[in-house]
Parts: sequence; structure tokens; C-alpha cells
Amino acid sequence: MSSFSRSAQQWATFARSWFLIDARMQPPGKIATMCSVRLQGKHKPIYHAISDCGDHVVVINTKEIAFSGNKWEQKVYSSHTGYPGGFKQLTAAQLHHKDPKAIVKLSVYGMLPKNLHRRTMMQRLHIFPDDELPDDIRANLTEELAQPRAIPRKLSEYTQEEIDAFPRLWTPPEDYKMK
Amino acid sequence: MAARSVLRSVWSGFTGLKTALTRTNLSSHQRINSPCVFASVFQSRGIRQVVQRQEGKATIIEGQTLDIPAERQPPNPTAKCPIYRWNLQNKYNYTDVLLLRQFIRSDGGMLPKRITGLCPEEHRKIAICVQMAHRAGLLPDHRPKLPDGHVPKKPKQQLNRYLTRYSIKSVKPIYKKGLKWCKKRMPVGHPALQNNVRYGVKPLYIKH
Amino acid sequence: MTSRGTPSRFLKSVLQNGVGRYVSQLKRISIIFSKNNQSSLGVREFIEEGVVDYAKKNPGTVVYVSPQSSRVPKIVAEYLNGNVREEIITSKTAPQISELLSKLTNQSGLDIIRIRKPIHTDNPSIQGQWHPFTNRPLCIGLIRPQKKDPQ
Amino acid sequence: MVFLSLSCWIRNRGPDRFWKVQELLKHARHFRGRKNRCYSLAVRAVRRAFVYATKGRKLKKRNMRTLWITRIAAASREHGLKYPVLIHNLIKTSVQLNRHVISDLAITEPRSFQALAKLAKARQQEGFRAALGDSKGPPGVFSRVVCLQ
Repeated sequence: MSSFSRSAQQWATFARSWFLIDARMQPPGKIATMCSVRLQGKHKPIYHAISDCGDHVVVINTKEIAFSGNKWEQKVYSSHTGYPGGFKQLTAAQLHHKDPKAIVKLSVYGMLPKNLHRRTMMQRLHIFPDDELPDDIRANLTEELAQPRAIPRKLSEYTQEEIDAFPRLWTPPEDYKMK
Repeated sequence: MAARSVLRSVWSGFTGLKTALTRTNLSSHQRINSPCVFASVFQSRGIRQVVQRQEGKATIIEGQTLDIPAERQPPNPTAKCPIYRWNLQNKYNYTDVLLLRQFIRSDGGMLPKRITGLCPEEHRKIAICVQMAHRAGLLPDHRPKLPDGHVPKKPKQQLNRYLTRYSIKSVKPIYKKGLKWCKKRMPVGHPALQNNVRYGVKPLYIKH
Repeated sequence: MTSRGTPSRFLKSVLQNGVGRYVSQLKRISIIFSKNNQSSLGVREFIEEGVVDYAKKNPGTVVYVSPQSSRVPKIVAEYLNGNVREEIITSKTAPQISELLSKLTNQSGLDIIRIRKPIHTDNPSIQGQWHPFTNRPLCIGLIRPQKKDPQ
Repeated sequence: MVFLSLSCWIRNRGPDRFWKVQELLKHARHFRGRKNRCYSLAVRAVRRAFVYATKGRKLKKRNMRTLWITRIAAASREHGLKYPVLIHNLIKTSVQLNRHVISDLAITEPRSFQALAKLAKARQQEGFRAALGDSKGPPGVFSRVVCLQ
């Protein structure tokens, strides 16, 4: 094998790919686990912690992420500006209103390993609040990842036939007036 | 899940559905496209219906008593509670809107259990599920309409949520989380639904 | 020993030695001893008995036997790659010396240092190394957020 | 009694003090700062380094194994298997490759690894079939196996 083809192989092995994740109706934690695996390169068999083999991840529709429970109101994001009295606390809803990218970004940042590569890996994460992508990023995309959470169907999304096909569990008495 | 289990246990002729589906889609399109005659059905759930029909200039509103088509036989017909009759205990969740819609009024509240025949436990569980489905936005918006011309001062922030246990206004932010061994947790889902059938290997974890 | 402080190399043989034909890497060997010293007793015995046999057995190696007065007896082995190894054989018996000689003959002459891995190959991959598109379908179609055509 | 030679013996630490220092500094030459040239600093650093090296010999085995496992996990995910499933089923089919070899195969010989993954998958399906009996659960019973299958 000539050294030319072997060097080309090396280029191919360490090529970076771009993944697309749609965050519509997804919990940010699950999005973040997918992102952090790809950013670290842990989805590749050539993974090594110091070999910098992470991929790019593009997250779209972060405006429409979903939290389970009452986390929009209960979850609190704290930060400190460094000045006296600079301790800021925002609930998830407030933070999301301020910056729709922040929640996903923070959750990914927290899931990456705490070392000097963390900032580098974060630079490979591209977050967009809606599904408008710049053309240069759109041209790079190689794969779209499946959403981690199955989005439940709304009642308005069912067709009449499906509604009729579901068995009637109980029949109201003859004289009952439905409200 | 409830739909799946019903289909699994009772109804084997599932294959017929798909052909029927395509047919109805076609017919509904045709109905929308024809403008002069339209019929809107207000309350499709009960036996009696109010049907509004327009023919030329006259609008006819009439009450009809629908003939209910022959029902499929439930697997456990002797039971009193409809959930037990269909063997659905612990098999439904907030996502099963087709099941939940049968137990709610047109304004979104629960029907009384002396009418529906639900046993108290199942009634409570269904009430919880209905609440969660409402908060997740799976059921249609049942809130009363705002008067015409009313413009809200601040556009409301649309936040997607699911498995929401408490009402949105009642919850306060947890500013002090507490120490590691006694953290204040954020409940997800409801403990009444803890015994639901799950096929995954992961344990259910309702305190986040 | 710390692994960073010591020199190391991968396991290798000199110029694929032994793949086609084995070439003894020992070029020249000189046995330096004293004719009448006590410590050279074993060497003298070895020279009387085994040197000729050794030289006949290894035609690729030049054997020098040099008596030098009042010297520490030693074996100087020179290899094809230019390395020189000296072995002191003070008060060693003849069988010990012949054992040492056979060891020196079989060596490749590379420095004896830490070897990083017990296995090494120059051509690690036959089927072609893994790359991100190895296990992906050849055609994935279009990625979802397509640019809407201005109409 | 007069000891004349004792004091000399104590003072004289031998002629090879220089070489002793060099012998130690040899291990400290790649250190950072003054440790790589000052004996009194180097001696402590070298001692620590040797302790770390001793511990590191055990740790290396552990770390390498976790690295192999991450790599195999990544490679098997590409073929739609989880790591424990792959390893369990390979053991069941008496494939006696260790993790080192499997991870090397995943990198350098991806087709062979694919064959291994297929083998594991086939074994998994076989196991499910054996667990279910006649490929159907009893009526009215929900089985996790059906769901996994």
C-alpha cells in the first residue's frame, strides 16, 4: 500500500461529520446526552479522549423544547457575575424567554467532561432556535438523528376514522343529558 | 398504550382499518370542497345530537337520536367499571387521548363517576391523566372564548410540557435546592400511575 | 522506571529479517583475553575447545581472538547497523561464555529498550480502516430542513 | 582509645557521589522546572514518580479496558446493538476474542466486526425464540421479550 493511499485513509478516518438534531418537543437533557456523545466522538470506534475526534452537532428548533413535570417553573438556573450582589437566579421559563438557546447549551455544557477540551467541543455545537439554517451549515449536514422522545399525538391530529375505530368503553344512559 | 392493548386483546381485524382510513380521507376532502351544503356536528359523543344544517336560506337545527352501531364485546363484560370491563387497568396514560376523551365533558371537566360507572380509583387516575393531557396540550383547548376584540396585553409564552403534575400557577421556583443528601426534587408524573405496565428495563423515576 | 523517562520503541525486526532469508546481524566478534591471567581461565578453555566450532557454525561472522597482556577479558560484538556491544567475561567458565556468544549472535543489534506494545504490524488494516461512512447507507437522501424554493 | 579512621570514614562518602547523582538525575531529566537539574529537588520528585509509575502499571490495565469497552460500544451501536448484548451473545456463541482484539477489529477490520455483530444479533434472536417457545406468547400475557424483539 502506498503511503499516498494510506494518508488518504487517515484523512477519511478522522473526517468530521455533521449531525442534525430536531429539538421540537424534546426534553433538553435527552438532547444533551446525544449531543455530548457526538461532540466527544464516543460514537466512533477510534475514540480516544485526547485525539480530538468529535463531530459537529446542529440542534434546531430549540425554541420548542419540552420539559417534563413542572420544571419550567421549578428549575432554577443560577449564575454569579463576580460582583458583590451579583448572584442571579432565573427559572427555566425566564431563561428560555431571554434566550431560547441557553437551556440546551447549558445542559450540553454540563454533560461534557470537565477538562480543557470542553470549550473546543462546545464550539462544534451549533444551536438554532428555529429551523432556519445558514447555507454553509446546511451544506455540511451528513445525517439527521432520530428524536429521543416519541411525540404523542394530539386529539386533533387523529383522523375521524381512528377515533371511530377506538372502542366505546361505556355508553351513557338514555336519559342523560350530555353537557 | 391503551389503544394498543385494546387492539391486541380484543380486536384482531386490524387490517381492515388501513383501507377504511384511505377511503375516509378522500371523503372528508370532498366534503370540505363542496361549499353549499355543510353539516357540522356539535356533540358527537352522546346519543342525542344537535345537527345544524343549512339549505338555501333556511337553517335547520334539529335534535337527532343516533343509533349506536353494534359494539364490540368487551373481554370482561361482567365488571361494572368500564376500565375493568376492557381489562385496561394500569394500561393507559396521559397520551391516550382517545380513551380520555370519552370521560370528559365538552368543557374539559370529568363526567361524574355515577354516570360513567368508573370505580373511585380509576376515576381518580383518569382525572389525573386528563389533567396532564390538558397541560401537555394533547386535548383541544376547552377554555371559554375571550370576548371579541379582546387583545391580551402580553402575548403568553408557549411552553411545551408533559407529565405535569401540578397546576402551572401553583408552583414556585426552587431557589434553594438543599444539600446533596436532602435535595428538593421536582416531581414528574403522578405516583398514582406508578404501577402502569412498562416494557422498558429502566426503573420509573418520578423525582427529578 | 517511569515510562516517560525511558526511551522506547515499537517491536520490529531489522529489514524484515527472516521473511525471505535470515541474515545474521552479528558482523564481527573479537574475544580479548590475557594469556596468563587467572580471570581469563575460562576464556582460554573456551578458545581451546569451542571457538573453531563456533566460527564454522557462523560463517557470516568474523571471529578475532586477540591475546592482550593484563587485560580484563571481554567480548566485543559489532553489528551490521553499527552498534557495538562489549561484554565483560571475567572469571566465566567455558559453557557460560558459549551461551553468551550464542545470545550475542542471535541479537539484532538494536538497542535493548522498553518496547511499547507486545504486538506491532506495519499494515494494520487489510479491509481498510474504519471511517465515518463505513457503516452508513450509501445514499441517505436529503437532510430534512430543506431550503424552501422561492415561488 | 582513639579512633582516627572513623571520622575520615564518615566524611568520605566515597568517590562515586557524582555518579550517584547522575544516576538519579537521569530519571528526572524530562521533569519541569528546577527538579530536572537540582539533586535535592529531583530526588523527591523521582521518588514520587516511581510511586506513580508503580500505581500506574495497575491503572493502565484498567484504563485500557475501559477504552476498549467504549470503542466496542461505539462500534456496536453502529450496527444497532448495545455493548452488553454484543458481548453476552458473543460469549454465548463461544467466540473467545477479548475486548482488545474486538476493538482492534472494529477499527482496522470493520467488515469482520460487522460479521461478529451479525452473529451476536442472530444469537440474540435465537435466544428470544427459545424463551418464547413457539414464537408466540401465551394469550393475554404481555411479555417483555415480544417487545424487545
